[in-house]
Amino acid sequence: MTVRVQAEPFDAGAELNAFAQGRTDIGAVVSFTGVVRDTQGDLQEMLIEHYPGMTTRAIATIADEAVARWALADVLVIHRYGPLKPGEPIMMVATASAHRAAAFEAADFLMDYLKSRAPFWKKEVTAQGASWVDAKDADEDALRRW
Amino acid sequence: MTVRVQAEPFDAGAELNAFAQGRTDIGAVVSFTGVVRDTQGDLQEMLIEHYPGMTTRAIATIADEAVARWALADVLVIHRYGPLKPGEPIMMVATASAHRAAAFEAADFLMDYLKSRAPFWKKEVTAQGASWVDAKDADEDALRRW
Amino acid sequence: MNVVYFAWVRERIGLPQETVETGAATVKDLIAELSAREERYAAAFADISALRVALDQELSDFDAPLDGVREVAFFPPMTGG
Amino acid sequence: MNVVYFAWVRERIGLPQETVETGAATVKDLIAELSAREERYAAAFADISALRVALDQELSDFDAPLDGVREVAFFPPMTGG
Repeated sequence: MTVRVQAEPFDAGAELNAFAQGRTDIGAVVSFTGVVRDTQGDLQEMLIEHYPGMTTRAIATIADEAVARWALADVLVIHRYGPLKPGEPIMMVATASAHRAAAFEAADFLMDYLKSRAPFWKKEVTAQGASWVDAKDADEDALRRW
Repeated sequence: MTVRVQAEPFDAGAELNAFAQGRTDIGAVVSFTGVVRDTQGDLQEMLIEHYPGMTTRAIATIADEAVARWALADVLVIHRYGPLKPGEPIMMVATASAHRAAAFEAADFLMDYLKSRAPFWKKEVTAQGASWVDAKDADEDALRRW
Repeated sequence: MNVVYFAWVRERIGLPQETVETGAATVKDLIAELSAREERYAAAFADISALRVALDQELSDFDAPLDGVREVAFFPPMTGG
Repeated sequence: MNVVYFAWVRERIGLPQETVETGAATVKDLIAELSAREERYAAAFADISALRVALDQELSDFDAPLDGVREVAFFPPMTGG
């Protein structure tokens, strides 16, 4: 299991290729990449704040839970903080398993929990000013699927 | 939408990075990579046969269905045929959407349908001989989820 | 009519494709006609629940009419992905 | 006790962290104590349903005891991913 919380950009393709490489016991790799989305066409920057003392441990706890629930060969989580531009990757998750259902479900689960249980906060900066992104009820509801 | 059926290897990481690049209207990219799995530790080769006249069209029909059902910014499907070694990527699917639920569900849907409705057949070659991989009831059952 | 075979159906029949002159009205009629021809066809078509058929590159079923069809394909359930 | 604030809680209170001398028994007691202190705290803690709390870097709840806790963090619901 690999968990990285970093200000630096990452190369999602290179991470995907390095993930679970050389393993012949896996049949399925699922990746999720979260990208800075410019909903209104006016986003200058996305600022991501986090809680340094808690972040890595909170993510590792979520990843441990995924490993306990699904037969995973490996798990990768990378999450950035700091200022990001529209179109840049914010974070990625990857799961590897013998079978596709486990890889899909575990990646979906990780995303739902990272979204609402890992201490990150997004702030959108536009010409009109800066505003914190509100958590969505749908994100909290999504946790009940698991 | 991109659909490619090819004998040549592909670089899953490079494909992921090229996919939906420069788009600022997407927030979520999901990829699935299918890998040749050596279940018993004795696999020499996986041979993938396909029906050339039908394959690309069958995949495009499945991808069209995904685009009709989910709000997708883009879809990628690559599937190889011919001889493959353990650990090599067989195929990949990628979906891009504004939101993560659509990207996850569409990729999951594409995989279920490609598995059972695109004309590919796998044959495993071991020291003991060669045998066709049987379709699983679970794969047919998976289609009823959608 | 062009008839094509894939995977173990191809191996059992011993050829990837052939041109068949037939008046068969449906896929089932064509199967009966081929099965009567030689043992290897009868063996390949013994259990049609283990087979799939495509007509002109579209998945179809065994009761489908062959009128106007140019290519019939027989194969086992797909195992791609 | 170290008290840390994130996102708009940090902005409303006007500082990222501070050391607080307190005898508060629970998180709620600490909130009441801080809110009584200055208007900016009262504003940040006005609606605790819009807040989350972590004790020593673990998500907790507002009724949790503070006995032995070294760091309390207040922040809005997370929006990562």
